[in-house]
Amino acid sequence: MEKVESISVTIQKRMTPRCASPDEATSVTPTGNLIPLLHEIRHALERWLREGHSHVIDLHSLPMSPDEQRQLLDLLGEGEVSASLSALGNSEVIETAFAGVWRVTHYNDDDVLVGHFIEICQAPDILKSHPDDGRLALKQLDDLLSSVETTA
Amino acid sequence: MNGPSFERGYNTLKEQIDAPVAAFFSSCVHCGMCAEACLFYTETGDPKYTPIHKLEPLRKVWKQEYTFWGKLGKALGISKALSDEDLSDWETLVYDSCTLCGRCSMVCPVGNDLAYMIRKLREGMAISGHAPPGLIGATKRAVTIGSPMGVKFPALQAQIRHAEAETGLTLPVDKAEADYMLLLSSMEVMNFPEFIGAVAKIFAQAELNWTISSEAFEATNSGIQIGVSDIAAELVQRIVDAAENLGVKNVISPECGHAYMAIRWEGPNLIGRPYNFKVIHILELLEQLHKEGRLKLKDKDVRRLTYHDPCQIGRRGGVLEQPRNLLNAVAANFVEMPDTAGMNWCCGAGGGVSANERADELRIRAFKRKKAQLDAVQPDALVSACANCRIQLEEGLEEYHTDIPVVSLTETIVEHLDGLGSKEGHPS
Amino acid sequence: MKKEGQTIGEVLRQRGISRRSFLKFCATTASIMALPPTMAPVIAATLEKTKRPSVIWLSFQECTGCAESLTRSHSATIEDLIFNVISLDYQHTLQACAGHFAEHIREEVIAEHDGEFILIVDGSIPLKDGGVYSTIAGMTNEQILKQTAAHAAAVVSVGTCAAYGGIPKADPNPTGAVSVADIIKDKPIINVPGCPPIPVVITGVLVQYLTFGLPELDDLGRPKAFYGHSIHDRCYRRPFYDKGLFAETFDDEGAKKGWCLYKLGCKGPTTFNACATTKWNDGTSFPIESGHPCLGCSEPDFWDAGSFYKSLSTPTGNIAEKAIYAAGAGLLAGAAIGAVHRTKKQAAVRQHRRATIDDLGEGS
Amino acid sequence: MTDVELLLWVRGPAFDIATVILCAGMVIRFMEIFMLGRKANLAEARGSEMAGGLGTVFRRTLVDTGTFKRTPFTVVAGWLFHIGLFVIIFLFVPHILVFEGATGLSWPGLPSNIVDAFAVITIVTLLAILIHRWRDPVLRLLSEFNDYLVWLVTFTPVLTGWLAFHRVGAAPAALIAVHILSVELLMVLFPFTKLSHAFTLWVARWYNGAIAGYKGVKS
Repeated sequence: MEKVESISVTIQKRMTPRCASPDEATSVTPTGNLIPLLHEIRHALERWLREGHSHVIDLHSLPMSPDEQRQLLDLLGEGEVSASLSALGNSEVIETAFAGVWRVTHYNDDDVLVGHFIEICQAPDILKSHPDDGRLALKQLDDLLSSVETTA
Repeated sequence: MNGPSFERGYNTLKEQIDAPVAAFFSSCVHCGMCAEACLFYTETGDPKYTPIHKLEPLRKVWKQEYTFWGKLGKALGISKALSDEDLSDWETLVYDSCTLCGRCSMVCPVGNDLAYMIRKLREGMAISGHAPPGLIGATKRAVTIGSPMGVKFPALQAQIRHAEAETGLTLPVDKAEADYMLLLSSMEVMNFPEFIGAVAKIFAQAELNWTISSEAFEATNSGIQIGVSDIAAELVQRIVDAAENLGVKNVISPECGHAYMAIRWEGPNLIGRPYNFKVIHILELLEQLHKEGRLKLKDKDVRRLTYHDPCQIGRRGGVLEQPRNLLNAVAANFVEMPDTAGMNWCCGAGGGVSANERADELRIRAFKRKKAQLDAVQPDALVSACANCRIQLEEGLEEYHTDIPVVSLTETIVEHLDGLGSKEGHPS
Repeated sequence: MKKEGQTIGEVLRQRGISRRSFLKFCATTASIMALPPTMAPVIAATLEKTKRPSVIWLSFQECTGCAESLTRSHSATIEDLIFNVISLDYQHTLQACAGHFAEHIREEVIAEHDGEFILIVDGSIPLKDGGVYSTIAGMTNEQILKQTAAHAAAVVSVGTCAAYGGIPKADPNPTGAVSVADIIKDKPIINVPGCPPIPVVITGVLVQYLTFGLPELDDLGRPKAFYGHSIHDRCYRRPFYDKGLFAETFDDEGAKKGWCLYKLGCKGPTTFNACATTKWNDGTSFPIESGHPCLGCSEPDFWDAGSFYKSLSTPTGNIAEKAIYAAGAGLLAGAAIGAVHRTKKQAAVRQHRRATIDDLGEGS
Repeated sequence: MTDVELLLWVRGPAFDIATVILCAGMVIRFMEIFMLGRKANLAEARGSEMAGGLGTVFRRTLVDTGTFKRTPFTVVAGWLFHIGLFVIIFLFVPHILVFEGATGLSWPGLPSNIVDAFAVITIVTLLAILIHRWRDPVLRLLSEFNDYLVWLVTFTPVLTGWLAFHRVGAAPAALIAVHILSVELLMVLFPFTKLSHAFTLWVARWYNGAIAGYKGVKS
């Protein structure tokens, strides 16, 4: 996890000139929440590996400046898995460059962002199929098979 | 009708309270810092010696007579009126433990001139019969005999003759149209007569046209110490009359603290008119002569000298730089005590305390402050410019077994005067 | 109309709403309630098994802004799901039927779900002149409210009018408007103030109620989950307040740089609502983000709390004028009192008898 | 009475009343002082009254080294809480708005977290001063009901203001209302207690300096 720590140093260097720029009328003072957030992710990852507990961080309730949010995404990057869901509007589930750290983003029907989470787990719950749905699917598959076999 | 009474005292306090007093009492926040400026508090640790506390009777009168809310409080019975008993209780605080040195007035953060107010409070205390017997006696002698110590002109005449014999000079008495009329304190006449000869030598070298009045030679004024302006005015009037009769241009106030306060600052206000002559302190005159080159010194005093500012001459009188200029001219090794000049500590005997036998023990106790100051610089000799201070300094040093000679600044200069033979040995 | 006995889960499945959709709904709702994200599965599990509640929505002296807020400002997506979670059986504006039939439904719900249905109220209730200023089907608002609330499980006062009297109650309150809580004393009341309240807060409160029961309320009856922080605490312009950088006018450099609007009368510090985090119009922005100070609409008497554009800690009167008059009066009074003192002092001077040594007492 | 009603009352009528009492009361106090008069000094002046007076008005803010060494607590604590009060009253933006509303004059304020730090320093210092007043023999002798009352009405606005700033203990509107109310109590009591020293001390210092300055002494 040294990787994250070492990156965090570079962030600060990058942050300063950006926020000091007077031209950026909309620039908002950094909240300083970025580094603690990365630490939280690191600890959660460590705990997940050690104890198997998954963890969810709600970015919505965490005040961060637009700059910081952008930086967070840049830093976490994108990994191998990227899934999109269509359920009451779109949702994206992306594994970050750090295995076990996921970004879950929910949009509504108008593609407006309504939820933004970071999950530290094997895979986010929303990706997994529910056994009840599986049972239903089994039944549907049976029906399908019987109808296919009957036809055949 | 005559004689002291509480009513007269109370009435006098009502007369005394003016805008500054009202501003001072309005501003006091009871911070207690004045206590630390008062040698009677620092040397005893007794909180009752806190300067502002000594003013409680005056504050009561101000509040109950000259503030709307105080009057209301008094009318409603919330606050008690000032009583004769209060004044009696405060007598020792106002007289025995205050030298009117005014050091508290320099320290008060809101700017209260506490000494100004004690002076006013004493007016009411004295006329209500709460002045110390010692001061009453001195005042009576000053009025009836002409001097608080009972010194009459013949006694001075004897000292003049003695000085003439010693110096070979003629000391002019009652010389009309003289430029300068010298006043003396009876303490100088009785305890430090060599001062007269010393002054005569300097004046001779400077070729000063001067005189001594046989009518009014006494500079001290018990009236301002006890706090009876009417009597103080009478004593000042004697000097004014003598000076104006002789037609002198200047009156010289001698090495005595309160005398300078009386004749220089209070005098015109006491008699209700400006003088037709100027009042100059002997140290001011000497410095002026030195500047003009009329006071030539043959050598410098090599001893480690320090200077004790008499409060009424320095802090309360304004003669602060002159003694320092003179000392730097006459002494090779002049050192200042910690807390000096405007912030100097009083010797403990001013403001009539030395005339008040009842306060003797407290006065010697308060001297410890001066002693501590001296211990800090360890001088070979202590120079001052007030006969009253000198007596206290000598007595105090003896009491605390410290062998430091106390000398007059004027006499120190005379010892190093060029052209005239100096007196043998050091005055002690 | 009624789906008697069905759980919410069953209803959702029936309507083709997938489990993932429901999970998503629960996750965003938990996020709005500022609950730990790990609570989302708990909400989901509870709602699944909860019986779908019947809801009666009464509108009194109101502008329909609250209902608009809930139904129109967001397109029919996640918030719309609440209508699947609840069975909205009576709502003037939304229901298809009208007149006697509508009133009949209300009575039916009361009878069938006695003590179980949720009563939502928007609008204040006029009491003056016997409540004639707002009546429905010949009944005054007060009568309808009392009659309906008596059978409800809980009352949700939506909007500042229902919660605190709102604009109808504003000075001079011509109709004698009062809040729901002023009339109903024996039922749990959840206030969801705001003019209008944030739509997702309305749905969030319902979800919270269904999941966890009666929520924890602040001393103004608001669920702490949504009204626990002031606008000021959560405002993105807060750093400017802390640094002492303020917009002085609406078009100065400070305003352009997005500095704090406190000096322009922002009521953020005394206003508790979720605007700064939840935002409005599909999460686009909220008043402060658009450059306008917070009016404090979720607080009682916000309409009468001094000017919208005057800082809330400043005096409302003309202080300079009063100070000048007072000083003038003081000058006159002081001169009079001073003259009395002066006369007294002069009298003392006149009474002064010249002191001599005979007046001093015994000396030594 | 709701919080907002209370807040409106303290911002409205109560603030007006407090202003009137403060202004009229202080003018009366000054008239009471000045109309007692002061005799002209007939002795020949050595220095200037005005120069001495003005000099002391400023100089007396500092204390001589000797006195500082003797009473460091009083000096340091006095300075701390006076500076603290100055910063809080005149450099906190919401307060500047009050002055701006009354006089039209405005000036830049300090960041609120700095003012917050000053408030904490002031609160701690005032508590220390109270304890010192109880324990110091001189202050115990001097202190009367008035002194403790003045302490209380000075301390309360700082404390309530600090609580209102951090919104601790009650609804913000209520906190602000209580804070303003405590300030109004301070304003009302100002002319009748030694709080008035904030105004009269300049006069007192001037007189002190003038009396000394006339004699050519810097006091």
